[in-house]
Amino acid sequence: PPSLPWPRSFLLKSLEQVRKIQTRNSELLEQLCATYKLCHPEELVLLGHSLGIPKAPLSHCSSQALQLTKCLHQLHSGLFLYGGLLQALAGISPEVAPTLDMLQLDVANFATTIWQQMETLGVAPTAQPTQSTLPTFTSAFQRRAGGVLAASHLQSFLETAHCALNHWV
Amino acid sequence: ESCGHITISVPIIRLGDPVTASCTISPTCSKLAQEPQILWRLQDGPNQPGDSQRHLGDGSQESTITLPHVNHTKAFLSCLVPWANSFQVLDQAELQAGYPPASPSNLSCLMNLTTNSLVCQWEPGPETYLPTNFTLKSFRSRTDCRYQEDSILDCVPEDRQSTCSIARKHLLLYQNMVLWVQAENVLGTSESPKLCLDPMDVVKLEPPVLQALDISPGLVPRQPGCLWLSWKPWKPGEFIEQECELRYQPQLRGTNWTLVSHLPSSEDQFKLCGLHQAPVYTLQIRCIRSPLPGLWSSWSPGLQLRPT
Amino acid sequence: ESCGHITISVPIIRLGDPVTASCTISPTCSKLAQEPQILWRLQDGPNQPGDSQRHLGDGSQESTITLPHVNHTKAFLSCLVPWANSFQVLDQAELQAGYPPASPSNLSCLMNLTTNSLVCQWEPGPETYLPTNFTLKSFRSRTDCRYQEDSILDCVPEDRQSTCSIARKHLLLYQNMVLWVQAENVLGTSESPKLCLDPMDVVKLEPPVLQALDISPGLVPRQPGCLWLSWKPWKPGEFIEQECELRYQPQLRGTNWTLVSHLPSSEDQFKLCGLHQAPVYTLQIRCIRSPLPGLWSSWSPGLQLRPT
Repeated sequence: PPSLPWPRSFLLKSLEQVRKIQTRNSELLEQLCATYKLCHPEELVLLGHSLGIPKAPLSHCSSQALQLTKCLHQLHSGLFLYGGLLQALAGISPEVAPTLDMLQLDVANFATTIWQQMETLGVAPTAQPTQSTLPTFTSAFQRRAGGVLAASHLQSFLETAHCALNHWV
Repeated sequence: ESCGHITISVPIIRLGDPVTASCTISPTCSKLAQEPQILWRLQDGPNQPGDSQRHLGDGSQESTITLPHVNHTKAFLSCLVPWANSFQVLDQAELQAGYPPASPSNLSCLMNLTTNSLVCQWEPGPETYLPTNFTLKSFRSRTDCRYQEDSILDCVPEDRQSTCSIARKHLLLYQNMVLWVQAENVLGTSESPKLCLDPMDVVKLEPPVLQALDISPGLVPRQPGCLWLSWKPWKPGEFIEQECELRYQPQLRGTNWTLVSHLPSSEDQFKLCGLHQAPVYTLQIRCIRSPLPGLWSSWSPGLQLRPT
Repeated sequence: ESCGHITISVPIIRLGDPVTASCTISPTCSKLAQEPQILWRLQDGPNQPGDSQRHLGDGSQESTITLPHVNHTKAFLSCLVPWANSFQVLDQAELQAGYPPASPSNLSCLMNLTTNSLVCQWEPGPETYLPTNFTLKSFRSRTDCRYQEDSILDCVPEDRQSTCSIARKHLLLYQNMVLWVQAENVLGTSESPKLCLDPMDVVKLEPPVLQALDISPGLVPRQPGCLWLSWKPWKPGEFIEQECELRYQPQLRGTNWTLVSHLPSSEDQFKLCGLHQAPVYTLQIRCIRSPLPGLWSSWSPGLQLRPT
C-alpha cells in the first residue's frame, strides 16, 4: 500500500475514535427519534436553513484529492464546529443529556488527537480556532430538531473521515 | 425567524379530553409555495390535514385541528407542509395527558425506636401518568388534634416512594400531632384523611427473645410435662412498660395455639406445665405497651422445645 | 479559672516514642492544700507522681512527667491531686500515637466503558492508627508523561476505600496522563510511584457471548467431530478493534485446553473440527484490543457442547 502519511498508531487511534463517536452519535439519533418522533432529518431541511445549522467540509480528505495538512485542518475544524453545535444543544432534555455529554467529550478528545498530530508534524495553526456564531434555539422543538440535524451532519462527516483514514491503514 | 408555529389550547389535559391546536405559517417563509396545505402528524402517525385552514390578515396561513380524545399520556404533535417531494416539519408541540391525583389512602405511621424516626406510609392511589408530588404534612396539636400549633417541616419522600420518615428532632413525643398526605400535579391537588396520634402510642415494638432454661434436676424436682423459659424485653424498648402473651402448640397437625396472657415483659424463670410429653412444642411470645396505648409487637421466632 | 492545666510536648506522636507533659496548679486554686503532690494517671492506670515537681515564681506548682514509650494509639493522661480521702482530676489531655503513612503501592487503573470512568485501586500500606487521607492525584501529559500539563481534580475516595473513580469529563481519552496516590496524616505524607497511561489502553473489556449455531443438516453436510459457533463483541466495546482466542477442552479428567488464536471479535459462523465425538466439550473465548495496546478480557462463561 502507499507509504503511510501519518504514524500507524495515530491512524488506528483516530479510526477507533471515529467509530466510538459514530456509535454514540447514532445512539443520540435513535433517542431523538424514539423520544420526540423526529426520525427523518430530511424533513427538517427547511428548519435547518432558517436556524443556520452548518455542515463542515472534508474536501481535502477524499482519497482522490488527499492533501494531508489541509485534511488534518479540515478534520480539526469540523470537529471543533460540531463540538460547538453539540454544546449549543445543552439542556435539550434529561433523557438525551447523558448521551449528548459523552458525545461532546468524545468529539473534543478526538479534536485534541488531531491537534496534537498537527503539532507533531509542525503544521498546527498558531492559535486554536475560535467558534463561529452558533445557531440560537428559541424553542424546545428547535433545539431537538437542531440536535437531529447536527447529529446527522456529524454522521456523514464521520463517514467521510472514516473512509479517508481507513484508506491508509 | 422560523416558518411555522403551533399554539395549543392547553398543553396538559385530562386523558380522553379533546384538545385544539393551530399552526400558523408566516408569510416571510420564502422557501414555501404561496399557500401550502398545512398538515398535522400525531407521534409517528399519518400526515392529516387540519379541520380548517384560513388566511390571516397579515398574509400568514393558519390551520386548526381538534383531537377529540387524547389517549396518549405523552405525544408529539407536528405541523408539516409539502416540500419538494417530501414534507417539512415546521414546528412540534408536546402534548401530555393524565389524571388529577386521587386522595392518598391508608395512611399509617410507626415510631421506629432504632432510627428514632416516625415512619409513615400510604396508598398513592391510581396512576396519574403525570409528574405528581406527594408530601407528608404534619403539625403539633397538644390537645386532641382540633387546634393546629406549630407546623412541622414537610416530609418529602424519596422518588416514587409512598413512605416518609420524620426525624426525631421534628417530633414532640408524648404529645399529639396531626399528619396527612398531600398529592399534587398540574391537574389538581388532593389530601388524605388526617391522622391524629402521639408517636409514642405507635411504637413498633420488637418481641423479647424467648429462651429455654436448663434447670439442673438437682435444683428443682423434674415435673413431667413442664418447660422452663426466660425472656428479656427488646433493648431499645426496655424503658416502655409492656405486657406480653405467650402461645404454644405441639407440632402435630391440626392442633391450635394455647394462649397465656398478661405476662410481664421480663421473666427470669417461667414454668409452663400441663404439656404432653411426647411431641416437640413451638412457643412464641409477643408484647404490647401497657397500660399506656400501643401496638402489639410481632410474634417472636418459634422456639422448639420438648417438655421434661 | 480552672485549678490545673496540662500542656503536652506533642499531642500526636509516633507509636513507641516518648512524650513529656507538665501539669500546672494555679495558686488561686483555693480549695487545695498549700503544696499538693501532683499525680498523673494514664488511661485507668495507677496514680503515679511526676518525674519532678517544682514551685514556679507566681506561686503555682508544676509537675513534669515523661512517658518513655507511648504504646496506646489513643489514651487519656489525667493530672490529679489528693483531696479529702480521695483524688480530684484537675485536667485531662488526649494522647494519640501512630505511624506516618507508608507509600501506597500496587496502583492500577481500569477504564470502565459502562460507567465511562477510570477506576484506580491501590494498597494503602500498613495501619497507621491515625486519621489518614488518601488522594488520587493526576495530570494530563500529552507526550510521554515527562511534562505536566493541566492537572486533573483530586479524586477523594469514599471513606476508608482504597479505590477512586475519575469521571469521564475529567479524562482526555487517547492522551497520556500521570496518576499517583498521596497518603497524608499528622505525622507525615507519602506518595505512591507514578503511573503513566492512556485510559483507552487500560479498557476493561468484557468477553463476547459465545453461542452454538444449530446448522440444519440440509444446509451443510454433517461432518463428524465438528461444532458450529458464533459470537458477537461486547456492545460497549464494539467500536474497539479486537483480536480473540478460543479455548476448548473435553470434560474428561486431566485433559488440557486447546487454544485457537488470532480470531476476529465477531463471527457469524465458525466451524471447529477435529473433535472427538463422545464427550461434551467446554468452550470459552476472550478478546484483547488489537493492534492498539489493551488488556485481555476475562474468559467467557463456559459453553458446554457435544460435537456432531
